[in-house]
Amino acid sequence: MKLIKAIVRPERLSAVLKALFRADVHGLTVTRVRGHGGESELEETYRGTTVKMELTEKVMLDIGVSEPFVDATIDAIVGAARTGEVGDGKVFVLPVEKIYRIRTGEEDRAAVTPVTAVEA
Amino acid sequence: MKLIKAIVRPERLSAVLKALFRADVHGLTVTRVRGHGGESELEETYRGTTVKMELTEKVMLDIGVSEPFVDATIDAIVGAARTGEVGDGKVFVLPVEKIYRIRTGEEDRAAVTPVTAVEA
Amino acid sequence: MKLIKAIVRPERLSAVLKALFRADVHGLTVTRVRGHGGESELEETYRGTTVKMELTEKVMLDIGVSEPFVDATIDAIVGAARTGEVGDGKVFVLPVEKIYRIRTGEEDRAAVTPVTAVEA
Amino acid sequence: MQRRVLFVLGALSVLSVSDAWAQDAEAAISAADTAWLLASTALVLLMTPALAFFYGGLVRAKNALNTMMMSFVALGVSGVLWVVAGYSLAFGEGGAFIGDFSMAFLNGVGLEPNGSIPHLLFMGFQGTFYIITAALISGAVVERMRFGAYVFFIALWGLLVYAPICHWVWGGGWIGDLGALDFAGGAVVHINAAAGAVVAALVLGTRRDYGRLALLPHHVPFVLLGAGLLWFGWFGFNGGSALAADGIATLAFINTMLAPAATLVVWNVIDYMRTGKATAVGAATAIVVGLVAITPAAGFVSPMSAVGLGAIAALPSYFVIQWRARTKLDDSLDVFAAHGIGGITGALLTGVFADAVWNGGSNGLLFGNAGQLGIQALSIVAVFAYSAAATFVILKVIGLVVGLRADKKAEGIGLDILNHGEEAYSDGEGAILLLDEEINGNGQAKPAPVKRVAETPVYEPASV
Amino acid sequence: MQRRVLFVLGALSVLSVSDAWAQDAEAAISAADTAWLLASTALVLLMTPALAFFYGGLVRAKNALNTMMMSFVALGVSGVLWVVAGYSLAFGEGGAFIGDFSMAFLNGVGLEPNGSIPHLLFMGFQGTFYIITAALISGAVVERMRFGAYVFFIALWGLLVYAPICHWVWGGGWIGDLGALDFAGGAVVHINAAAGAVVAALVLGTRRDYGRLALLPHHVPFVLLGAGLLWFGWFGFNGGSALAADGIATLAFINTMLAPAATLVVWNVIDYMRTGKATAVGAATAIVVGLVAITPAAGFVSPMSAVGLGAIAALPSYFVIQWRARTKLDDSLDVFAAHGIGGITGALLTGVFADAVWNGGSNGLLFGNAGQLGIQALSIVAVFAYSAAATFVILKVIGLVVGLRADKKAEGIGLDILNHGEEAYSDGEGAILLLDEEINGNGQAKPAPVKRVAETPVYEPASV
Amino acid sequence: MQRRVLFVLGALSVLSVSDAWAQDAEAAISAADTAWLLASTALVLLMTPALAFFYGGLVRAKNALNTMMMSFVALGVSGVLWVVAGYSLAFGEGGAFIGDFSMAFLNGVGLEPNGSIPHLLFMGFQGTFYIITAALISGAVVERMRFGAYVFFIALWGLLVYAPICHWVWGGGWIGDLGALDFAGGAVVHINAAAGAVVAALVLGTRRDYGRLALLPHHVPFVLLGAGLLWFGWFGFNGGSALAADGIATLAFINTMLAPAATLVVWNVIDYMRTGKATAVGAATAIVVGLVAITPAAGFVSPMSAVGLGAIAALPSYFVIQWRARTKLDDSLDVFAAHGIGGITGALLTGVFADAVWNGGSNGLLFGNAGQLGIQALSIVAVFAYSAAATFVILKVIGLVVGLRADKKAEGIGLDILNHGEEAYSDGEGAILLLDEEINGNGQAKPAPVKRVAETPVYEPASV
Ligand SMILES: Nc1ncnc2c1ncn2[C@@H]1O[C@H](COP(=O)(O)OP(=O)(O)O)[C@@H](O)[C@H]1O
Ligand SMILES: Nc1ncnc2c1ncn2[C@@H]1O[C@H](COP(=O)(O)OP(=O)(O)O)[C@@H](O)[C@H]1O
Ligand SMILES: Nc1ncnc2c1ncn2[C@@H]1O[C@H](COP(=O)(O)OP(=O)(O)O)[C@@H](O)[C@H]1O
Repeated sequence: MKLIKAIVRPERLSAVLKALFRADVHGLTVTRVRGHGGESELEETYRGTTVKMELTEKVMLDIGVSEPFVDATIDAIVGAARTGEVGDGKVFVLPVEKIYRIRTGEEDRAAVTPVTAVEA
Repeated sequence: MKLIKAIVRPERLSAVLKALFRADVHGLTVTRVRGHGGESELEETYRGTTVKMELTEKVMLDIGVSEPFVDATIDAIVGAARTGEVGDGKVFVLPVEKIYRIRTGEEDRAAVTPVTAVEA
Repeated sequence: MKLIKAIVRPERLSAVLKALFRADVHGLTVTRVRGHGGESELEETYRGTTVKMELTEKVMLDIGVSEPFVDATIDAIVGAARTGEVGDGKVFVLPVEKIYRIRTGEEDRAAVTPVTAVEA
Repeated sequence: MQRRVLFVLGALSVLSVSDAWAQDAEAAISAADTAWLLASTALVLLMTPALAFFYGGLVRAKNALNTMMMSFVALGVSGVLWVVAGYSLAFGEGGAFIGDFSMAFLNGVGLEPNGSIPHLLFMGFQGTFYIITAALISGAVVERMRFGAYVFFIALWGLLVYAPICHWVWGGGWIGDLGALDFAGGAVVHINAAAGAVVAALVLGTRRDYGRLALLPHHVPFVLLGAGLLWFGWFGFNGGSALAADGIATLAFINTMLAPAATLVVWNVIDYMRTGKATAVGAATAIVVGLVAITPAAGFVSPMSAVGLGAIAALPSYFVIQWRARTKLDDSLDVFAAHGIGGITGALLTGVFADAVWNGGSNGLLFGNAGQLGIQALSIVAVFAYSAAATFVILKVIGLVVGLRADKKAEGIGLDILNHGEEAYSDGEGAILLLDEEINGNGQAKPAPVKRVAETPVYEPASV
Repeated sequence: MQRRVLFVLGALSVLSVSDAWAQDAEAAISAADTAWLLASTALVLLMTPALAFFYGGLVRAKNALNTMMMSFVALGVSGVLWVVAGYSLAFGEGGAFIGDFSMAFLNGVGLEPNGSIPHLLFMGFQGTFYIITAALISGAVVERMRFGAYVFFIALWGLLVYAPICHWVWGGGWIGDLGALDFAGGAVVHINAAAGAVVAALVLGTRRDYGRLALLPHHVPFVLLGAGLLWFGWFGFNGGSALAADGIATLAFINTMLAPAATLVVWNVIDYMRTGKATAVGAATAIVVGLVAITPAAGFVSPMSAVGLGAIAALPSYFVIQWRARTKLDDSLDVFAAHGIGGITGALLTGVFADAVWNGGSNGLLFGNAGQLGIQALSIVAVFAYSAAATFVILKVIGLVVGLRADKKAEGIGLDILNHGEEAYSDGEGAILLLDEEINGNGQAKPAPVKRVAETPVYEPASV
Repeated sequence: MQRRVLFVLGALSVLSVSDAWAQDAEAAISAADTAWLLASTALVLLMTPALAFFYGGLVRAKNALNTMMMSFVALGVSGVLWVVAGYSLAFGEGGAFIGDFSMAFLNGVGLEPNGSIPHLLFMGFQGTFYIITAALISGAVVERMRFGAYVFFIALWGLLVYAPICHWVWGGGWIGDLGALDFAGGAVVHINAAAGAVVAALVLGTRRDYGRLALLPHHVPFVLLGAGLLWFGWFGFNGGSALAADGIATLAFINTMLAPAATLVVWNVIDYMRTGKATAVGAATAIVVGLVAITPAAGFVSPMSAVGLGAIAALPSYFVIQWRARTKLDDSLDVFAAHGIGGITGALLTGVFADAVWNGGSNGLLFGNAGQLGIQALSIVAVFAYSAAATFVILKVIGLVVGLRADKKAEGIGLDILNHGEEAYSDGEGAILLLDEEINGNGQAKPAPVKRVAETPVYEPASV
């Protein structure tokens, strides 16, 4: 099992989500973050105070996947998130020792296979 | 050392915290996130625009623990976070190579043993 | 490759950023989080309701680095974030299997070497 | 109506203020009084949006819009029903207990003088009271009542509870005839709404998380904004109730400035003594309590009495709020403590502090007229009893027809999304634009889920 | 101006309201009318900040300040230009199509009576209309127009579009002479602004994300706050347009209270029937639509007609909003649907419901004067056509000189940071305080990046 | 008081506006003037909540409630103290330097005429000035002053600084006798508060993070909301200071509309020229500066002079703000630059632009009365000097008794939690509901920690 951590531009998020769903990756968690990299920094002024903004808005995805899905997931993200401009973000692949589904206690692969809410 | 990453429902957070404290797990970090899984999606309408909300509010816990505490921690989380409804969340167990306590530079197990603020 | 996850006080963030840049660590991602540890807990009262705040504001940094940079990064963080008061935070070092730069598809070390936006 | 107008005119003559008008037969309408009543009506109307923020800031973010809409919808529903029948039922000739339909659909309500202002303006001014009184009750049922049921509720409540009680006190009904003093609505508006609130909270039951989770105000600055705008609007509420720009209006206005100031001070002091903190939510609450308490007394008591009244009024409401939170009565935003206890305190103290030297007519206990206190007490009991009983019946009926409570899921996810299809604060993340064909108005995008239900098995092995 | 004033005075005499003043030669100025107009002017001025919140809440957070500034800057630019020349061009003698420069720089505008109020006050009251009309257009160009270009636009638009049209209708121009009824600006303000909005949206083109991403309101409570304050201010807008504290003012005021109430009810009902939800953004929109629709009719129709007019007005605007979102017309905040359709509906219905029994002068279709409807229609077409054409020319000229659109980067990052150098909501994280020498006003701290461009290679091997 | 009233009445007679009243002995009280003053008093009272948002939006979120409460608490404390003794000390007969206690507890303050309005109303109107002046100072001490100390401070400051200075200028004191022109409080309110602010900032010292971290406004829309509501309220502040609904009121009102418009334009232009951006915080600041600057001049200068005055006033304040931020003077919200520099500019320009043709009495430099400028300068110096000195003494005394500064921890965590026990924006996460027995009012839930201190060792080996 792996945990894929991807940092992308907020405006690319819906494209990334669509791509992931197309790749049958339906389970994921999203966090608003701010990042620093090669992006040009902006200045802001409030009355007499001028500041340099070191961080730009990004979105981080945490996706737990089983081996067979790793590449598909990465491809989906990279394909949908890329704009070619500096600031597109990164993808990290981390090893995971165990995954549990809280609702059922199922483990690992079974744990990350979404089951659609019945009442939907 | 392990890093336990758990995604739970916001409304279960206080129950989870209580359970963790009972299990003598006092050190943890919480992040507001939004997740997608099997939950049913909701529609929203703003004037002429209708959207489908792919993400639901969740809370993510990052907990660094030493081996002897891994199971107790997972049990506490799963026990307190479960509702049985789709959307309860996941628990990920990641390997950690090192942990430092910034205040003292202590490492690993010592680093994650909370010491209560004296003036409290 | 490693992922360094550090939790620090919000008021120390700019010091930490400056220290990291000085150490030539220019790529990083920041998340607002709330943590629980040994800090003394505060009470709040809203009309008839009194609550105990178990969480205090923190900031989490995720930094992907190549081995040669691990120690420099940790030293920069610990040095800049330490106040000596309970609540300074932690640093976690996690193994990373792969890192991709979304913009170029570059991998690992190359992926985390920031390239400054041309138009800046 | 007559009673109210006559009463105030009575006061005027004594004060020989703006007698110019009274004497002048032709110019029965005073442009000056009209100017002040126009301003006052605008001020009172603003109180309902103000209430939306006062209440909206006190709930959790997931119910912020629902709570605000409970006030805003009253501007529509109650506003329309007032001209349809409410006004006529409240101020129509009728009898001792209720008016009639003689002025339904504003029949016969024109620009002719009513006192020294156009009748139409009097109708509009009273209408703003009708609107906010219904909205006040919402504080007791937030975060759990179905919005549709709420709309039906305020519609019926206004016609069946507010209108008759308004008639009793101001429309020529029996309480007015008894000589009860209620300058701007301590009983008609606040005690009345509070009785409805308590019953509504009991009938609906507590929020599922009540007493288990910490339910904190999501936006305290909005609570302060609401309190500030309510105070501002209340100058029209009380000052305008003189129905003229005269001495009584001045007295009512200044008392409306001084009483909440005193309440605010006392409240913060108690706060500080109990917890070592002076809370902002407490300050906002104190302002409202002081305003409620001075409402029945505004045009009847001296300014220094208003200071005293405001100071005294802080205590009962403060401690009832502390106590209420420990009970099973989920009057979520403490409508009873603020408007009920505050209104009762004010109505009783009106019977104590009323001073003929200032109001030109009525004395209270302190000025030798002990009887007034009894009359005040009677009016309180009558209003509370009728309002509570009628509210109970109305809610039970609605409960049978459409159901009062939002379901578990709606309460969990929040009423904003499930009853209004919106989020108060949104960054658009994870929101996928739907094309027309994909839309189905039931609040859930079935296609996707259904599809996935079908396919999940297939993908299962591979599926992540 | 004359026309407007005369018209209203005509009404007064019939109503025999505050005739005291009319009869009294010496006291040509009425302190009471002055008091009401002072209050009204303050109320209308408040509408522009209110609009800033109504609009600001509807955009994404990254453009919130830019959107609000589009309203606030009008308070400055349009406010100053009004006294420089706008007022004179609108209300100066002039001819049938435009005034003159006789009152430029307030030449000859003093405290002498104008009707029953000081001329200076009349000027100020009209100025608040000039300010908000320009600001209304911003709703069509938010999130993509360069702020500098916008400022030039409203400056020119006010002088070249608002002033003449105001002259046509109220300044003694041809539309007024035709006997068109526009009590407080259905054509002058709303249809006029809407025509400008449609053209502006077309000339600027859609936002880059329009139709691809979900562009959601970032702060719905602000939308409600704006709607509430707009309603409050509108009482001065319509009520003050009687230019006196009289029966017409009362009529206009009460109609301004009733019409939006009816619109709100109907709107929520349609909402509910279509989607099962009663949206808050919808409620706020309904309030504005109702206010727009009653604006031309306020002092001309009976209160019950106002209720009907408000109810009817909900439908066209509601469905135009639904339709517009599916087109390529990125009138981002639906200025056309709310102010254009709402204003047209109101202007036409004024020709239907106008009732001499109430307004003392003019009848509409329902009261036997079918011709009025034609006059109303003509005034709508004329105003819309001229405004649309002139707006087009102005924008093209500005486009040539300074460029209208923000560049791709600014639209992506947001106009708040790039055009205003600020963020609406900031926690200061990642913000490094700059010392003077480090500052370079171009919005980008070059030093650092440049430095790193140079050094990156060097560090490459080691670099993380 | 006399002076102020007489002065204004003097102006009236010349303008022959509403002489009707003056001539009419019986009707000494004008219902029209009363109507306007009632409205004005409500408007000025609203300015204090407005200030709470203007200031509250400029600080960091963790101190938002504390900052807002600094304004709200003044509504209580200063409101009560005004009737207790403030009014009497300011407007009581007394001598050249201070009033007396003859009207303490409103002794003898009733509905009798004071000029053309009830004395009680005059008292209330003046009270709203007393309240906001104290609150203005808070901008210099936010984010670090103990709330308790602040409350004591404004209580003493009002009685010992505001009251005497108000007496000097308006209460029959020596500055008024000199013939200094201060229409609505350029010196009494703004220069006075600014002097107190500078001293308070110096005595308290800088915030610990000042000059090291970027301390950014957490909520700019609130700053705009505050500015918008302040402008709205200021119409009552200046317009109401005519104490009548007459020509002077009209002049003061329109000038209050035009001056800030000009300031806003100039400010944005400078902003744009320096940084290429037109900031929203700058726009809000400009509005306040323009309002401050026109305050002393409102009823004395022509409308076009007001435009010029507003335009000129932008420059000194703008550059003082730039400079101040680079000094060690942590006047956190620039009270000195906005109210001090703005007020001084306005007070001096009043001595330049004052025009007897408009105000019916006094000329300034431009109209041949050079001496006026000297008188204005003298009044500025006197007010600033006394206010600064007295503020220093008061703060030192309070510092000895209760301590002025919040401790390091409170400043770090924020005053909202530590002084008010609340957070402005809360999602309730991590908040555990406490049962009564667990509560201890000292802001820290000892039990848990204590317990853990004891047990930690025990768990140490196992403990994660
Ligand atoms: N070493 C890193 N560790 C963690 N996050 C990073 C790292 N480098 C970049 N990021 C994240 O990726 C975002 C874009 O990276 P950047 O280097 O600016 O663009 P690019 O990848 O196109 O060169 C940054 O804003 C930051 O959030
Ligand atoms: N593969 C995954 N990786 C990361 N987070 C996930 C994953 N699957 C689910 N989640 C998180 O868990 C939440 C609940 O998961 P879901 O599958 O909907 O419910 P359940 O676990 O009860 O079947 C999601 O909202 C998401 O935040
Ligand atoms: N075991 C842990 N896992 C994850 N985060 C932790 C852990 N322990 C502490 N933290 C984070 O570090 C912060 C400070 O830790 P704490 O123990 O209070 O201070 P110190 O490290 O100085 O003893 C906490 O608020 C929390 O965010």
